[in-house]
Amino acid sequence: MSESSAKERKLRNPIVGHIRALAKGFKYLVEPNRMTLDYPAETMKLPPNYRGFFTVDDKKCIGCSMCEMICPPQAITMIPRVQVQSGQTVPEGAGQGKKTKRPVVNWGRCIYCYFCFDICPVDAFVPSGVHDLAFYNDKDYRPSYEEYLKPPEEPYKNSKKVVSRPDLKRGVGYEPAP
Amino acid sequence: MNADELKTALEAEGAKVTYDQKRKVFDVFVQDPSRIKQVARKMLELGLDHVVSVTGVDYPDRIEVIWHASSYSVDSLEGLVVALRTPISKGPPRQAYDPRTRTYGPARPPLPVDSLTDVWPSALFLEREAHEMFGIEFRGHPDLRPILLSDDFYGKWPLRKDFTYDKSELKVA
Amino acid sequence: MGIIPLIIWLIEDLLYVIIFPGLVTVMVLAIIIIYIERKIAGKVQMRFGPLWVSKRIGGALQSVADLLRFSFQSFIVPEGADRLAFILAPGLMFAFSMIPLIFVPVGPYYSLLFPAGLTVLLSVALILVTPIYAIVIGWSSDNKFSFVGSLREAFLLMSYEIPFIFSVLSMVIFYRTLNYIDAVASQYRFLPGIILNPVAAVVMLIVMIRTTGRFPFDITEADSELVMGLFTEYSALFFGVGMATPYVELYVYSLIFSLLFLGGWWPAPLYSPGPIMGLILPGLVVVVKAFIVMTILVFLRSVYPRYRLDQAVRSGWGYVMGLSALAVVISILEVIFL
Amino acid sequence: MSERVYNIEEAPNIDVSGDRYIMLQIGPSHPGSGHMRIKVWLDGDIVVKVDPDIGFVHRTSEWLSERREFIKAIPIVERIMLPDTIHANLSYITTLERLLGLEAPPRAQYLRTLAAEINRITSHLYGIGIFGIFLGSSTVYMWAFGDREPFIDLMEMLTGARITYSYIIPGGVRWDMPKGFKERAEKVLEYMEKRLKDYDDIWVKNPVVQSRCVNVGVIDKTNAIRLGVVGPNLRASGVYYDTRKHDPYAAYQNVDFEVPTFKNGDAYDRLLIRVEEIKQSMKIIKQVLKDMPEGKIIDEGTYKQLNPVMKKVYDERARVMFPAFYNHMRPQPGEATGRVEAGRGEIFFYLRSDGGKYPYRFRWVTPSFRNLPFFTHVAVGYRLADLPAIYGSVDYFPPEADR
Repeated sequence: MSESSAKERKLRNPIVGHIRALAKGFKYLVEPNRMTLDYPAETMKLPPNYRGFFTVDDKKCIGCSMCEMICPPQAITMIPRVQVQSGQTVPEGAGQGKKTKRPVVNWGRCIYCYFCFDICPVDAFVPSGVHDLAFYNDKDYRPSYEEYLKPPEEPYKNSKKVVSRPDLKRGVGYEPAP
Repeated sequence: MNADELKTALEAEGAKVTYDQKRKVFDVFVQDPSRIKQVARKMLELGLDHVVSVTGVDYPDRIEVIWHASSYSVDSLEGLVVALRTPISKGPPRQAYDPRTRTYGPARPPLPVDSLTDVWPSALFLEREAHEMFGIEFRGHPDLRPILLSDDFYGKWPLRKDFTYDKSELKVA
Repeated sequence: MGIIPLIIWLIEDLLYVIIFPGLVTVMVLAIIIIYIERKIAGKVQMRFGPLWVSKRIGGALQSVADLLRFSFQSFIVPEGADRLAFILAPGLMFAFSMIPLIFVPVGPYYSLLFPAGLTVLLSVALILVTPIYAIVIGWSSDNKFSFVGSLREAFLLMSYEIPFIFSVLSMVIFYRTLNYIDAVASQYRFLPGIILNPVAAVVMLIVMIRTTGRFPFDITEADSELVMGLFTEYSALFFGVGMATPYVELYVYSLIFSLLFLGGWWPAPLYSPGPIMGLILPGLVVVVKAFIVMTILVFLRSVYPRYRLDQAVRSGWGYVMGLSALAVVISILEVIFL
Repeated sequence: MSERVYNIEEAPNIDVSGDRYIMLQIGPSHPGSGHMRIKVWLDGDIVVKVDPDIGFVHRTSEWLSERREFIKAIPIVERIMLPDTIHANLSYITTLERLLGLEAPPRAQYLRTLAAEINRITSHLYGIGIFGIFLGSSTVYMWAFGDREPFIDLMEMLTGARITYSYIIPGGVRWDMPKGFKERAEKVLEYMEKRLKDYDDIWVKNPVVQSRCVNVGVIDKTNAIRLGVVGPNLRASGVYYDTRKHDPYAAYQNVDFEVPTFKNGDAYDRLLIRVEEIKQSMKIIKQVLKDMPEGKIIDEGTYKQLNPVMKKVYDERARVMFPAFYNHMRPQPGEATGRVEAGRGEIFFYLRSDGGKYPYRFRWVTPSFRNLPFFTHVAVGYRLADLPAIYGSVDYFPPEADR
């Protein structure tokens, strides 16, 4: 048994301990290092690979239903394109079978795992860079195809955009986004 | 003690031992459920001192109970997870849902097998879980109350393959 | 004494009690000190602290908002509770935490009711009444957590009050008076009490932390063990009053501390006529000193976790008791040799 | 220092009926319990019996996973262990790879190790923070949760998500290290090393913490083995056992690190061991960043099945897209087991396939569940006020136990 010798702990003298704890607290009191973000006055600019809300590129999509199949929470539904193009009685690409279908995401179910992104054989999904969005009613969670094609509108548009950077003093510092 | 020695030692107890290095499966199959306690004692003696998991697998003709044991104290065994496996005969299948009585017929009794908690106390909660999920009655277990599921789930044995539910059964809180 | 001077005297006293250094000041100070406590914790914990209510002045109105919120919530009396005691106890506890203020003069002319009397003795006696209502609260709530909380309060009450009395006693021995004004005058002649008898000051500070439930002695309210301790079943304004009571107690204790140990209204002249030099200035000095003491004590929240009950009780009967006895000895020696 | 009045051996058998004992129900909605109910019987202030009643956040993860394709179990197991998602993911994928006969290339193994160690640090910081709030120190709670942020930021850079990474897939990982990751990680590690000293002063060596934790909740080596304790709690009792060493997975056999153990097995040792493990994890991260081999992050077989668009995406953005067979993986009939050392201890997986689309048996045991018997024994004989100290030091995470 490769038993390494167990470590012996060192206890600190209580008086020294009290003094050092108080001193450390006082140090942080007089020179505070704030690490929090004044949300929503400041909001983060998300990195390009951030897994937030997303849309689908209508031109690239071939309607293969792979995303619907892999979606773990079954948030994606394929809807026939007939419903998509309102006003047109004869759908574009009619008679081409599967290609007439398009995915629509139920945001109430989506878990942002991006499996749909990765299974897509034509790389048709587009991330939008928005993540802090909530809806007021149940219907908004289930957009129609037109609504889904538009990238969601970012809340707090007038806020200061910041990006995080490692900071030796505070852990995460925030600096204005380039 | 290495895997081969362990294999010989356990085969001497009358168990069928297979070892698959690649899939990390060390399987000790005991055909006779009444002998598992003896085999388990032997395993404890050889240094497999705690249980990692207790579970059942529901096959069409039988339910297999598996104790996965491993070792903290014998260095050469620490890389092994030894599955002690025994089949128990299956009770009656679950009947179809009857909407009039809102039941699946009479409650099915749990299937008895010896509890190994006196060999491995670490199996206490794991056997409780296997009991409520598979309906395996561990004889000699000190405390077989349901643990994860609510009390009204008792007798349904949800991880058996014949477990189904009717939508009218779902309660909306 | 004629009837008219008596009435004037009484009105004056009432003003003292209600406005300064009494009720109004206490409430304002409690609101400020709660805000400061949160801000200090925010600073140490690398975050903002209260911010959203009145953002321009740094969230200073947060405590007022909390008070308003408590005022408009509904009050629920649990079914098994002792109704009368349950409703009365928080109010009485709050009132009794204020009453010692009558005997705590914050200036030479704030000598209420007993101009030359035993103010130290009376204030110390009255200040120890408050925890009894805490026990009543815990008992009347019909909740196991409140009950355990009140038992803890009782244990702590026993273990801290004797060191407190000893600590005050040592200063009384040294000043040879039971009157705050004479005690302050005595410090004018010598040095502030904290230099003369630092042991007594330390004991008093520890007792203050423990009585008012500051960390690391937040034992009766230990939220991870006892939900909210005594106030588990309370809601609305009664809960707010219960939460404010320790701050009132803290204020009273800090006043006593600054009178006994920090030289009272020291930079101001001891006896000086006139409303500014005689009333306002000394009063302000004492309250500011008390406020500084309070700030130091609420700062401890951001440094310490809490002790266990048995550790607190054991140190109360052990170390703190020994220290307080030592303080008495020091005072006696000083009286003999100085 | 409290003395133990009731013996650990007689703990489960004590008769608690009658008027002598008060029963306190701590939880499930109680600030000191999490999503579980702890029934505590008290003799005065002394705990004589603890009955953890779990299952309030049971999510039937086994049942759900047995009724889905193999790949869809990744988000399910992740959501059970939120502070520790990479390990849940990694343990499942390790087992699934054994079942499928896949092996990830070295770079992917290193990336897995990197992600796992970053995640271990966040998990331990989470535990330390919760311990802090149990003992009443809101400062260390805020600090620990704030200091998770740089590490979560790193993971966000690597995977694009903050908690539920879904990073590891059969045969490799989904994203390669982005540009600037290494520099950033080094800065974060340097910061954390500095910060650990501050933790020492205000939390670990704070006299109040010492007096609360030393000799509280002692469990000795024999009992720890007997009760099947896992993870840091086991090592705090002096058992030298770590799956990373004894049953290596990912790239751990190539990395040089220590497994810290302590002797006493009390709450203070369980606190210290987490701090030590953070230090070791930082050491591993440094090595991994230094030795990171070049190469593909997905195994050849899977790479060959990518279509040209996907291969282009892989070359341009270092992102692995899924070949179509991920939708319907059908492993050969058989079984496989896998073990992974997560932040709180060892995760065990047992997968059985009958050659179909879904797992025939999907069994996993989480470390918190295996710490339950330990939990019933360890608090017996101590005071009620020790219960938060013990609970916090065990670093028990109810959703993880309930699965």
